[in-house]
Amino acid sequence: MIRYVLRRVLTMAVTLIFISLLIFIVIKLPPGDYITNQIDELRAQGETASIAKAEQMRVQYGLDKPVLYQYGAWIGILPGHDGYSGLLQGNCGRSFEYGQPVCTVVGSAIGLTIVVNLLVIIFIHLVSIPIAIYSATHKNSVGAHTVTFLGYIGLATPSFLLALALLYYLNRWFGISIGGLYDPKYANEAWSLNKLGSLLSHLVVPVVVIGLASTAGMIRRLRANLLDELSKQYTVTAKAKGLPPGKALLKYPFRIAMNPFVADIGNLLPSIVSGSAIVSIVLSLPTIGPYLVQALKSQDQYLAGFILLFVAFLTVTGMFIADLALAVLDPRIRLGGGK
Amino acid sequence: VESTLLGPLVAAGKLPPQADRLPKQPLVADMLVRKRTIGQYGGDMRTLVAKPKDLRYLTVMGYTRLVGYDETLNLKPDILVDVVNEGDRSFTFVLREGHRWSDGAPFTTDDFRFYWEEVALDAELTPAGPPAFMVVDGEPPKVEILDATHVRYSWSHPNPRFLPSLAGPRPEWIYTPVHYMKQFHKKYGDMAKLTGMAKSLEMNSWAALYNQLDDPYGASNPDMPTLDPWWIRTKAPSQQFIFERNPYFHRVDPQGQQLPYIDRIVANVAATGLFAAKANAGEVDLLYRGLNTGDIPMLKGGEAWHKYHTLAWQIARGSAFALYPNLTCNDPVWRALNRDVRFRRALSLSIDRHVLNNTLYFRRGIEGNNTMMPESALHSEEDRKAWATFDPKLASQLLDEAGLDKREGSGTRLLPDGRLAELIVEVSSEASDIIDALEITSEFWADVGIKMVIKAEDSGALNKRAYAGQTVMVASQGLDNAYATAVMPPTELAPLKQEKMAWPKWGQYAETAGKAGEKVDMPEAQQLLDLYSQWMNATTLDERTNAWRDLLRIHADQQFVIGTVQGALQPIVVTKTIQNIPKKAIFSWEPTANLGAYRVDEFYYEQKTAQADTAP
Amino acid sequence: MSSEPLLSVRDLSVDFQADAGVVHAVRRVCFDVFEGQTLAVVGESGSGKSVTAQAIMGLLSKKARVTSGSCLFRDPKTGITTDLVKLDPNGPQMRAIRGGRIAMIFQEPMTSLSPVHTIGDQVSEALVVHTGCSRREAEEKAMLLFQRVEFRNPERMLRTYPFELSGGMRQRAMIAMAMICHPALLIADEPTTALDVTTQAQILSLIRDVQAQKRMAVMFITHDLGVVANMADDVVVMYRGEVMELGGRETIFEDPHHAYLKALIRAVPHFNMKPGERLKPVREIAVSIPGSWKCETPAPAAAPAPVLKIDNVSKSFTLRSGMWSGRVEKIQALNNVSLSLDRGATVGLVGESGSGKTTLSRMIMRAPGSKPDEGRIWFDDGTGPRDVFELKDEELKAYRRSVQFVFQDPFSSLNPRMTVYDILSEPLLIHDIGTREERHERVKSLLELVGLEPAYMRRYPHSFSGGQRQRIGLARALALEPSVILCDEPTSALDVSVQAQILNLLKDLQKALGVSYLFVSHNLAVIEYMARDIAVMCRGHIVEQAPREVLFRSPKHPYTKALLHAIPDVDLDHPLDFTALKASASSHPERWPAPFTIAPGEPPPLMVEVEPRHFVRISAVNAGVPTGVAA
Amino acid sequence: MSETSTPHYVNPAPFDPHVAKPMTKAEERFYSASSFKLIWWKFKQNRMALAAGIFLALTYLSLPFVEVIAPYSLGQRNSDYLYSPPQEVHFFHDGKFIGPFVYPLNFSNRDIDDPLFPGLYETDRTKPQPLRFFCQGERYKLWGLFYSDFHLFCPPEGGPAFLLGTDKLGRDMLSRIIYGARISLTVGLLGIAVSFSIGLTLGGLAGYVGGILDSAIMRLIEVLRSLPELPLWLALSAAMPPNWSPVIVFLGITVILGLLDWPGLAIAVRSKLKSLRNEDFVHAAELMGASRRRIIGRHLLPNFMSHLIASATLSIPAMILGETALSYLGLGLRPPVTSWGVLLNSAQNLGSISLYPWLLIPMIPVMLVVLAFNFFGDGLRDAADPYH
Ligand SMILES: Nc1ncnc2c1ncn2[C@@H]1O[C@H](COP(=O)(O)OP(=O)(O)OP(=O)(O)O)[C@@H](O)[C@H]1O
Ligand SMILES: Nc1ncnc2c1ncn2[C@@H]1O[C@H](COP(=O)(O)OP(=O)(O)OP(=O)(O)O)[C@@H](O)[C@H]1O
Ligand SMILES: [Mg+2]
Ligand SMILES: [Mg+2]
Repeated sequence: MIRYVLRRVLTMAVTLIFISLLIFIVIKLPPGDYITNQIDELRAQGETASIAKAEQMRVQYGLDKPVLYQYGAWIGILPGHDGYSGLLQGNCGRSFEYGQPVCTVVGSAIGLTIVVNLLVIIFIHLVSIPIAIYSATHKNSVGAHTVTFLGYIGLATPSFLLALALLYYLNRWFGISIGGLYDPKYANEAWSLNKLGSLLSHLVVPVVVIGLASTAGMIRRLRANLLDELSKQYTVTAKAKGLPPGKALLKYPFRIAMNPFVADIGNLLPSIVSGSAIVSIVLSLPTIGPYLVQALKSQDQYLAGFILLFVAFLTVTGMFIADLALAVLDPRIRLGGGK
Repeated sequence: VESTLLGPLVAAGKLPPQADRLPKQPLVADMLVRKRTIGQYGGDMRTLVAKPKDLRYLTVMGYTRLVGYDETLNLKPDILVDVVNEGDRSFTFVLREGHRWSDGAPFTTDDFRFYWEEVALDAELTPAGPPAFMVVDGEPPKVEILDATHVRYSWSHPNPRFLPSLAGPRPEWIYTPVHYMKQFHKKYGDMAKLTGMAKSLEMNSWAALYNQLDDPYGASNPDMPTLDPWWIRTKAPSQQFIFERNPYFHRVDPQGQQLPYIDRIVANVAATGLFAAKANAGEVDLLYRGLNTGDIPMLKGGEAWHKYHTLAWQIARGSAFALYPNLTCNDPVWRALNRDVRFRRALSLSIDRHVLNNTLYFRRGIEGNNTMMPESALHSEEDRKAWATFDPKLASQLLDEAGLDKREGSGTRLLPDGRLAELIVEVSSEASDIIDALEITSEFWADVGIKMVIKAEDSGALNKRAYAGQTVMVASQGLDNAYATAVMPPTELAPLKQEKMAWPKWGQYAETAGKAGEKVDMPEAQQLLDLYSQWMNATTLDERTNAWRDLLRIHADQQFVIGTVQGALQPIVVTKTIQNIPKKAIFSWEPTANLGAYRVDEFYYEQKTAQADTAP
Repeated sequence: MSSEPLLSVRDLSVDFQADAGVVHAVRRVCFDVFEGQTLAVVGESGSGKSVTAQAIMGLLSKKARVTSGSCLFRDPKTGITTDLVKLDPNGPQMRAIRGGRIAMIFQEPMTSLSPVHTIGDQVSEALVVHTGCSRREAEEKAMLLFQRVEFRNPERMLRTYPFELSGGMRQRAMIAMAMICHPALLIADEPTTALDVTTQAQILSLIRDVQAQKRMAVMFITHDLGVVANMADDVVVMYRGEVMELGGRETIFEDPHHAYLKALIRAVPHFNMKPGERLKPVREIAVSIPGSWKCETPAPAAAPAPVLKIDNVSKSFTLRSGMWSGRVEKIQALNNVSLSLDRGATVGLVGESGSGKTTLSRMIMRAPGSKPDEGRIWFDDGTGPRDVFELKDEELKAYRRSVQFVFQDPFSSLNPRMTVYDILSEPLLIHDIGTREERHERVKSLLELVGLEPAYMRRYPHSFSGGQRQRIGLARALALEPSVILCDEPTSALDVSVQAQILNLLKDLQKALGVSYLFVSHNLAVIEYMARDIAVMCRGHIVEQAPREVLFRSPKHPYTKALLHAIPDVDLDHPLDFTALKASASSHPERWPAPFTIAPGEPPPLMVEVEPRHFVRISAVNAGVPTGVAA
Repeated sequence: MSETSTPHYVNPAPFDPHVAKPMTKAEERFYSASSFKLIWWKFKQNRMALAAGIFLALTYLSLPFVEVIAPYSLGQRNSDYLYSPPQEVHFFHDGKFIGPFVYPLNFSNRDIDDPLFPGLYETDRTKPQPLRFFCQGERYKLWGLFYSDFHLFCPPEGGPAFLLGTDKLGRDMLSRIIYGARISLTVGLLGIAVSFSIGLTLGGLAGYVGGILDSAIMRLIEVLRSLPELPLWLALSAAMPPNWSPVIVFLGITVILGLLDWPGLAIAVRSKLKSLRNEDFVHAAELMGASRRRIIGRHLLPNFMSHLIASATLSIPAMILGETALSYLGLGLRPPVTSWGVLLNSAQNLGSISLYPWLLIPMIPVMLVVLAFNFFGDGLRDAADPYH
């Protein structure tokens, strides 16, 4: 077991290195670089004056070097403009757009991202598990059809539209300000009960909008798996022992029906960061998603690279955790493929 | 009277009283002449920015320049008390005595000297040399510091671009707060400290650090003093940026009260997509960015719930929707066609501008070419109408003459080389109104046998393709400045800029002084260049006016840019309590610097409490 | 004895709403179960025994409906009588009774246990629910019970998962689960089918002990009339959903009236059958083997080489002891096993539950995860022996076609999503045999062969009785007319009559087609009837091997002897001596008397030929003294 | 102990072990039916699923004929009726039944003082205008082959019929929705097909075969999962040749979406198969010599069918609406190509929420199709569920 874990950790490291290369190449795929984009933009606005300054930066940051060399410098295996100072040396690089170290830029965003998305994940599970259980045990009842229908509204409405409508009506009815994480009047204030309340009321829309998109999916799939397990003989055994229905359901069929979802932890972790990017942009949430999209569009390569690598790290870890969790949950799956 | 914000500071002795803060000779705003009312101090003006970078639009709005345009486009001294112009060859600037930077340090000619000698001429800080508007035929100005309040710039040839450039929406800063910036300059600062600082910010040279900190336009450095009415107090990253009034601002109202009236500008960061929604919800006090003509009904609708007005100003644009045949495109067949004036005229004649106007611009636009607005002194009705009527018969005939006389089964014409006349029109995917207009136009063109393929793409990609000569035609907006006067350089009308989609390669050639791009090889275009230099070398206003008129006439006749409807409207959402904002005006980037020329520092809140949330 | 019954079933009828119409599974059944007594339910496979039990427990599937009757249960603790049929099957009243007052041992232990929970968890759970005792206490109790159901390492058992256990072990886990709450009524649905006779005897005695101590009533569903004779007070005989005959044990055995019952008793295989004597099922199926059935002519039966030769194979399993610990436990499932199977012959394999019989058969089948640690298995289809584990592609496919396996647990070996037709035609499809119509015909005749109605073709496995499923599994193995069939308890779930029918069928096939069988069974009478040679296994060893007559006449090994002693006899005059059985230490190799002792750490024991073709395993230490083996 | 008072009961009915009850006609039919038929019979019993199936079949069958069904053509504008609200269909005028008709809309004067506020439309209740059916309307070219002007129904003589209102260019929403169905309902299925075939195959192999193949596939999935989709899309949008028709571009993108989408499914399949592959019935199939393909396809996946059906029905809306998200990144379909996603996309502003709610109507067909697929999927699941 421990050897298995060690081996997995090692392969994880190799995969990550491979992924980092891939990420860098993909970022550099579009023609040009941050500076050319910058110059284009300046030009489009007639700000010819700053163009020369921008050109100067290109050389300073080694953007004139070959892609692989830039990659090497980013990772820290080749000397960059100030010697070996790459990711391996604990240096995340600098964001061109913000003119600050990447860590400073995304630091606060990561925390918020995690808060928002954890809430989303909790929301999804809180809503969908009871509904899934209800609609599996009350198959074809009016109630089950109704909740299905509600779930699908979330699925069939483009998230932006849903967000906009929610924002509009929440503002009209409850006076909650539009977008953002809290009312602008709290922006520069210290944390207080009011600010917290404002935060919570502003989280409703993003959590609902991001969450609803996945809730229906979770409900349907969980329900389907549950229905399968409910007809298994061991469920009858549990009943025969006199377990209360709730416990019998949760302990046996539900646990097995959760398997595919546990396997999906690998997906859950990275979606914490990237899943909500578009909704975050739309709702102007200061989470990491908008930074990513912006960085990609302007080819702010180290910022984009760092965020993407972070997502990749979460993916790989998530899949690892999923593997372990699955093995814990389902002893039929033996680790290490030991045959 | 002290303002609400500064009063306590003065009382506490932290700030000298108003009288001591003003220059000896402050700029007295002619508010009464302009029928404005005397205001009262106070209030936060809430507005929105999409990202920290957009704070520069607030600098634009503050519109404090050495010289600046007023509402009627007269160029007048602003920071300067006077400019002595000798034949556009020599400009003597007179500073206001006792004028101070926002941190209280005196503003003197030393600030000009420092910029010129230590920044513009420093190869590390400005590798490309002094800015283009200061260079005439390769000749930099002679800069003489006459005394603490007098500085002179002179050239051997006239430089008519000099003052208009200084009055531009994005001004050219030819002065720098030397007392603050000096410490970051290698000549004056501690080099070791500078490199250390640069390193900690992951920059690799003092020059990069200097350039980053010297950002009066982007308002990214709260430590750097300014002369603007408000100065930034928040450092990025943040979700809210606050500008506070400059205690040393040089303008006063007719009663002698120091401007601005409004204490603070609060700019919240929000996604562009939510701007309209937030305006509709009454969450802003002043907003125009991110609002389009199409939003007007919705914004009007919101007035019922929230206390704001939706003003609709005319946009000073040559045409709300214009088509740019690329005269320098790579495809030889299309290039030949695009250069055929019959083809361009035919395309123009086949557009039913009336339908566009009805459908897209509330029937309030002015149909015709991409030319000056009627409000402009340079406007001519002929230029507007030339080749801009709806005459599909004539268009068809012209196309036949241009060699597109063969047609395929469905009626689409064939190019001379046998290809289908499939005209790919590229457009930025953000410009949804232009895409709508294109859709309608494609029907008109289909009627005369030209099949339009609309390709919407990211504007960055679009620019790249255009510069590389890959676009055949681009749809975009018309002239940026259709509210020009003859003193303004007619740069847009001549092939001088690569971002003008009619001639990217010619523009490149001009911008790089022949290192890239292509030389102008079309007589009609050469004529434009000639007229431009005529303007540059003109000595009288009449000569300039003539050059302008000729340029406009040639444009109308040649249809280099196919204009359609002028007079799109810029919605401006403004809280009901804000006073002194004109109900009707012309909105433009250049020359009015958006709202800048309308002097936002004179806006005020009717009551002090009025800026509180306006929800019912 | 109280005159009032503990459970009184009256006029009970159960219908199934199947896709093609109504199935009347139970019709107007009446019987009583008394406190401290045992009611045995016997009857034909598919006669509604399990359904009756489910009806009592309120565990009928959604498709089933109780159309009439009542099940009055009088709780001896409270004295309250309730009609179980009328209770809400999920209500608290029913839940309190279920598991606590009435417990049930399900017929199919494999599928009845959750695959992802440990045995300890599943067994102790009922106690926690019904008595509210702590987890720890419950596990303690469970461990005591594990000991009594003959688990060797009860502590380990708490932490094992069902898939790590042999069929018999799972069944014992089920028994422990049912008994842990000391119910007033125990419904045991064929609780000992997967157990060897010695273990079976232990379980029976356990049940009797509890019965005596706690006055537990038992409803004992079984096919083994020997068990009935030893356990029952009363007997119900069922046939096609109806009660045929009901009475006290003596009445039933000594004075059977009903024709079915008489035929049933006649069909019991017994030890003094003459060579060539056939069993007499209630319904004889004329096994007509149509000419079209055979695609190839059978290999010449006279070929001298054995079809299968198992050469000193050993196999151990690694058990994980917790997620993280590096410590592993090894279980030696097979230990130097050698065996050979001649063409057209039958070798019987008997032995202790968990002794490695299934492991051996799976290994011969080259099932996944069954590669021997040591030793080889040779297969000879007439062209010379080949190592089974080295077969590739075409050869492997041919091997798969000629060697078939009948799984011990029929239910789990049938894909729940396939109809019987799909299941039976699948081997034909895989090996690309026949057209659609031909396959249809073949499936029909297969069903008839094993005594099932062709009308069952479109039903799914879950809608069959245990015995019916077992026959489906057998039919599937026959579909390809293999030359070797490994039968892992192929008739354990069948009543004696159907069993006789099936055994006769297998014999007929052997005669006609020269099929060879490796026949695993706990029923020694069946082994005796079928096999020419018999191997006895215990703890992964073959301890004795001899021709049938020899083995039964003069067993040498103490384990064999114990085994023969523990066979329950139909004859009421020869009851099992439970106390003697309990005292014997038959399955502890260390405690076997002298030459047989196998103590850990000693060199591997040897197989010695004590008389021609009669081998006994003795300790290597005593290798020199085979003569010391007493008869 | 065995002294019981149990009475001896013997069933008096005559006993003949050989009688088998004869099969009824219905049973006979049932037992000789194929599995497919069985599923169909079971499916038929579920009314909801049947209705959903019929609805879907009709919808898909109508796709080749959208030109005939839609009263207007795709791009037809009416600049006198910008943002016209839906017109109601009436049957009774002045209490008299006169068949389906609409009342004409009149553009009530725009407020002269404030020409910017949207005009109001007034319904003229005096002049009923009957709709025309099986009529001649605008000409169109069917399947690029022949011209026709036959329509299922047309607007009345002398007036428009905008049953679902018009958009900002005065185009009939109903017609646009009908045309949009063509792309929305077809292109997405392609993506699902791609992602399912890859996901099932690779997930199946990883779960069933295990070992090196499993780790290889899992690493591939890790890489794919970590591969940022966003920048990939951005890069793609730059790489797409400009003269590709938007439909082809979108087709390409859906295929790519499918190519990127399979890992989720593959992981679920893999984990389930990993636990299923040790079931006895799988071993049984192996021991019969079944091929990997057969085992995965016939034994393992069907036992995972519920999850798969649920996933498939869920992917449909994702594919239909996928473009709305993509268009944020400059990908996805764009006008003049019309799909439901495009329609909804252009309705994504406050104006349509607060002033022109009928622009949101395309959500209804999306919902309908999604629900139909859902009920259809449920029906399939139940029909294939032996326990049901
Ligand atoms: N879900 C079901 N649908 C239809 N028929 C069923 C279903 N379950 C059981 N049956 C039928 O009911 C009858 C009685 O089954 P039951 O399981 O009680 O038999 P049994 O007496 O226990 O047989 P065995 O000894 O083989 O276990 C059988 O014929 C069986 O096919
Ligand atoms: N997959 C496995 N993992 C661990 N142990 C196993 C596994 N399969 C079998 N065993 C162990 O191997 C031993 C032999 O099991 P096997 O199934 O061969 O017994 P058996 O002789 O068939 O018994 P029964 O008559 O009870 O079916 C048992 O102790 C069992 O616990
Ligand atoms: Mg049974
Ligand atoms: Mg076994």
